[in-house]
Amino acid sequence: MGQAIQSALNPTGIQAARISDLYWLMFWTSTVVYVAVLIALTVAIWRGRRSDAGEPSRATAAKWVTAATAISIVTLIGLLFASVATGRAMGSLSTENALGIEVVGYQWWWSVKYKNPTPSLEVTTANELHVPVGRPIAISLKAFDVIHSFWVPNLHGKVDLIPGRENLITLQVDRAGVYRGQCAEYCGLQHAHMAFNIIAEESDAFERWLTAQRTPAPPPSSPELTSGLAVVERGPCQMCHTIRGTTAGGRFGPDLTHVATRSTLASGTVPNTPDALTSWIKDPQHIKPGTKMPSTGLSEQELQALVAYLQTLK
Amino acid sequence: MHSSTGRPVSHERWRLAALWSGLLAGPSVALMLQEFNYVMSYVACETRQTWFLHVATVVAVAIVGAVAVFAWRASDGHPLEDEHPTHPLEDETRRQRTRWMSGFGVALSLLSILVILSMEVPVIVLRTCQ
Amino acid sequence: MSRPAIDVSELPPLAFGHRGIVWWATMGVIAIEGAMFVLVMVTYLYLKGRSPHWPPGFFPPDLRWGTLNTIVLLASTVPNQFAKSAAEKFDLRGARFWLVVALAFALAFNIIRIFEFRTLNVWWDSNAYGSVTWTLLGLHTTHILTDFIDSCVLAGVLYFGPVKASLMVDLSENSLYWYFVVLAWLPIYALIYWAPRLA
Amino acid sequence: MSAETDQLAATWQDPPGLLGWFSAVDHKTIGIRFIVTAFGFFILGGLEAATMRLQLARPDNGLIGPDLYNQIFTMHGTTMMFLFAVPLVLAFGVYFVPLMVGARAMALPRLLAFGYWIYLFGGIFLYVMFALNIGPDQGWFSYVPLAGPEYGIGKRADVWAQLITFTEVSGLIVAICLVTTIFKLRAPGMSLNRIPLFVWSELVTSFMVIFAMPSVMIASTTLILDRLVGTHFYNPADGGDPILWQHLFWFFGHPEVYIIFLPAQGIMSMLLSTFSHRPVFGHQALMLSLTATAFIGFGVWVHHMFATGLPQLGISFFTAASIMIVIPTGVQIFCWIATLWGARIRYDTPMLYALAFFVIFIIGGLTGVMLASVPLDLQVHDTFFVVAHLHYVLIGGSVFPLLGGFHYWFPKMTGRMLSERLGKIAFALLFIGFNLTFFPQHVLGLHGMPRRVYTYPENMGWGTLNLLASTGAVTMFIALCIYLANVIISRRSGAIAGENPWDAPTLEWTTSSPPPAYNFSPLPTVTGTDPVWEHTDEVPIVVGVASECREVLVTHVMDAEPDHKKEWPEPSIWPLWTALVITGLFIGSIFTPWAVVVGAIPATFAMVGWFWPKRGQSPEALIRRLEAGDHPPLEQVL
Repeated sequence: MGQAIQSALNPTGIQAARISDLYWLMFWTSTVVYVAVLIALTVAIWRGRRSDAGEPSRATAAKWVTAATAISIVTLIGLLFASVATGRAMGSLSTENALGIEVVGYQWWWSVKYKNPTPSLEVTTANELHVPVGRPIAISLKAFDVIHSFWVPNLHGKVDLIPGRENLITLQVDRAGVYRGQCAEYCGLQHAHMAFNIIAEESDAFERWLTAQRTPAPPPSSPELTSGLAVVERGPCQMCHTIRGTTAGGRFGPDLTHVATRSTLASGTVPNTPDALTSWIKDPQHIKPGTKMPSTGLSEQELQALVAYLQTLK
Repeated sequence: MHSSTGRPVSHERWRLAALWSGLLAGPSVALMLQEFNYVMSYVACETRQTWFLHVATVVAVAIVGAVAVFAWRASDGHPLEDEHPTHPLEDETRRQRTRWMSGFGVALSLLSILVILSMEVPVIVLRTCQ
Repeated sequence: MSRPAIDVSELPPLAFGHRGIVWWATMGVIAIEGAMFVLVMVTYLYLKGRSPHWPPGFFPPDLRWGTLNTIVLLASTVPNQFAKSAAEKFDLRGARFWLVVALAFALAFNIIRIFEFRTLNVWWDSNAYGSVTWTLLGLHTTHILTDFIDSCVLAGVLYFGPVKASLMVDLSENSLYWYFVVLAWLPIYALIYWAPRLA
Repeated sequence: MSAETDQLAATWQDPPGLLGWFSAVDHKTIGIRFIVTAFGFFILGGLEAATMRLQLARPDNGLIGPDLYNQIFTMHGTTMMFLFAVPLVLAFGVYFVPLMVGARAMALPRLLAFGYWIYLFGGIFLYVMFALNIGPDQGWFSYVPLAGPEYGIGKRADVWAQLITFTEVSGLIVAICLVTTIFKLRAPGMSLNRIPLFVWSELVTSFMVIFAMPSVMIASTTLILDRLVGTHFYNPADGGDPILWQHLFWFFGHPEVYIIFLPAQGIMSMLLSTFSHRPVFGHQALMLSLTATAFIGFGVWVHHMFATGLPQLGISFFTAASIMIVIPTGVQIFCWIATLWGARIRYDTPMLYALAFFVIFIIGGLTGVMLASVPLDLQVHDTFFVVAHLHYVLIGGSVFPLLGGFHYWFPKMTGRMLSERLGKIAFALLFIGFNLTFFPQHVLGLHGMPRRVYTYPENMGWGTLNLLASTGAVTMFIALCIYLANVIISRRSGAIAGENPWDAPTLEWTTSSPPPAYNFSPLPTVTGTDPVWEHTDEVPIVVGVASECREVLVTHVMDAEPDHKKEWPEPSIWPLWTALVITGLFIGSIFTPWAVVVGAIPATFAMVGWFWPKRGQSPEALIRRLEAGDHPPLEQVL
């Protein structure tokens, strides 16, 4: 299964590890039960081929059925205990000193905000979460439009984002790396293309990243870049997108202040390369049919300037 | 309406009630307890207490246990003689059916008690607000 | 023909209550409709539980018409009971007389219902409280109207024919259904009119 | 005897001609129509599944776009649940319950006919809308707000909501007919404990229908109100709540699974008993299991909502119930194995389907335990693991026994045997294809593939297993084509079946194949659970039921003692008219709420036409007769 960056069977966080342990317990129990029942069935059928095998007496049969039922009851109650105990353990992850993130689901992308008591230190990005390794993370989940579900199988199970409610998921990454998550609740046309990455790094690398994200977009340093910014500010982009440090302050699309640092476009649909960016801006409906991003009808020149400018948003 | 055996009809009514409640009461109580627990889990979180959930379990087990006993005891005794005797085999049919309903009620009640007790597991293991 | 036989030629052609087919059909409908009433009532309580104020931003419904209608509905059980027992005694004259009286009650109820809707003090599209209140009252009204029309048809048959003795069973079970509609109203009344006051 | 059966046939036959065809009320006629229609929708739903599998066969596939894919998976789920599975399990009941309880007819026959027409029209309506590109696209579960007024564009969600109304009305009607038949029309001697297991399963299923389906009726009605007249049930901005929808939907939705599953368990018992030629072991335990499952089935619905963030203590009560519901199913399986223990089994095709049940369904049951666990469910919920689980349960637990049951009862319905050769080929291919399709999906889900995605990127590494699954789907498709061909060929030229080709124990096998319009003559009585195997000659028959008019023997609920003889309704065209009018009302209401008001007028007329007696005497004449004491003695009637 590839590099298993989106797999419940490759846990890299304590929560997913606990679930994975429970899974293997249930898997092996189930396997034993399955094999035992099929063996019993086979023996039952096999005995019929022997001419001397008669019907077992009702009493004998009743004894066996009762025994099998009793074993089932004990096994099931054991599994119930295991399940609830796992739930209790997962709830014990301390949220003190946790990193607070707010994720809002939109059709079909993720807005990510790093909370801070000082509003000016808050950071908004999209479709990509950077998190420190070994520190609990408390993510509050909200939905802008319809129900979505936040799911990074390597780290935890899924929790829904529901309009009018706020949910919480607490997790912790124990191994640095890039993990992939995906919306798990059907949310309309492009439910298939609503992925995101979680980049788990050591805490100093994470702090560096966070500090960098807090800075506004750098001013354009060449005439081409200036005209690129002009396309943003005067064209249709600013109606939906925000680029801090410019006049673009739209709220319906991803924050683009540091878009060039991100690895994918359109919520994990295509890799973030200049070519992909160009064709995405040119005809988003071709790459992600139904996306709320309209075709903008920019001229070839404007498009080039715009892409060049966006490339500088590091 | 009196039966020809002289057994009062009210006794027969009780027996019927016992048999039918055996068929219906156990699982119904289990389901009601579940809804009660579900609603009260919010209260449990607010007040950080779970004693009422335990009490509900005990009450539910007591009710279903009583029903089981009730159904069990309804199996003995002889059925009424038929008011419109048309079928030669009816007496035996009734006796078998009464025993069957009684056994059915007892078994279903026991299973219901198991379900009720299983719902106690989360109350014991989990903390009130998770 | 040496096999033993059970001779059923002397059995009657109809039976009232749980011995009859119509009773079971009626009970089936009652179970379904009862489940629906319960579910809408649960929906009401659910939405109430999620709202910090109840009713949220509106005056509770006026008590006057709703309470009057409750009395009318309870009183209507009397002619229905007379109609039912007349039917079960094969007293066709009495049955149709009492059915018409019961119809008069139902008609009065439906007219008062219009005033009830007008004094709910909320519209269905105002908020979720309004939606569920209207739905609850609307669902009950649908049942009252349906049974009203049903009883009208029955009365029509009783007066103009053709009729059969088995019609008496239908008449008897029609009253049963009416009792259900009356009984169902009581918790609905409590919810619509008193839940907003006690909250 | 012959004169009497001629007379009976004349009395009970559906009327001839086209009008007669539309007026039919014979439960066997209606049952066949239900079965054929349901299999028709099964083919459509299967084609939709095949299309999805083709799209998913390789990553980044462009065969069909997201809009069509979303419509197709919604249509697939909706069709299989509402137009195939539930109607089919009830349809077997419609055809066989009256025969298995030894009744002359089904209770409330006109209502039954109406139920069929409403079902047919609802299904046609859905597919016409789909053809017009207004097919629902919000999933068979129709979560709000995606299906709500703001995000569910056009009429698509309304089409879904109204289809629900159609099918629920139909399902509820059939349930009432079945309950009444089972309680009141059993042959003398068939006390509750002697009810055949299939009949018992239909009884508890009907009760589940009666208490579960109102929930989805309320849900779909409030959804349509939100969309059409601006109510706010599901709008969080005005006091509504999207979770309310999920509660209402799943309070129906999970019992629905058992509605589909339980009758198949009834069929399993029949098949295992017949082909091992033994009374099933633990008749009472099996009845108990069916009943317990039906009850506990109402206490598990929240396990579809574990990921919604509800408090863990509250949802864990549903974990407990979802795990405990395994016990009765386990008891069933143990009893069946005890039935087979050392028996001389005949491996005819129906029995192969029954044996396949064990191999497939138990996997689904065990993954069901995993899904009942809150933490584990958070991982696998809404992934292909669940897709695999539910197909193992529904196809293994229900479709296999149903296909086996169809094989088993085909001779009874048509008088001809299905070909064993074709039957076994179809079975083998279906068994292989099924496992090939769905087993890999467990792995896909665990490796992160969510459900309801129209495509997936290549670098996820899901391609191989998806291709395998798609290959399996093609195999299943071929298998079902062979099955269908077998039905078509054998219908014309299969071997003549005779009354009881399998030497089966229950009453439906004591009458001719296909059964006459009047089902039995003479009417039977029973003394045990397996009447055919229990010295039939000494068991009495029933005499004294009229043959010149539609007279049916009504018996008591518990012990089935004869109680009275009721005159049965004649065939009538009015159910059809009423269904047409109601169909107009339902469809119109998608476009304007006034359709309900306007439609109510012809609907009233149609129902008056239906219920107004066609024969009888003038009221005055009857009063004179009654006053003269010409009615049954009161003590007999009351």
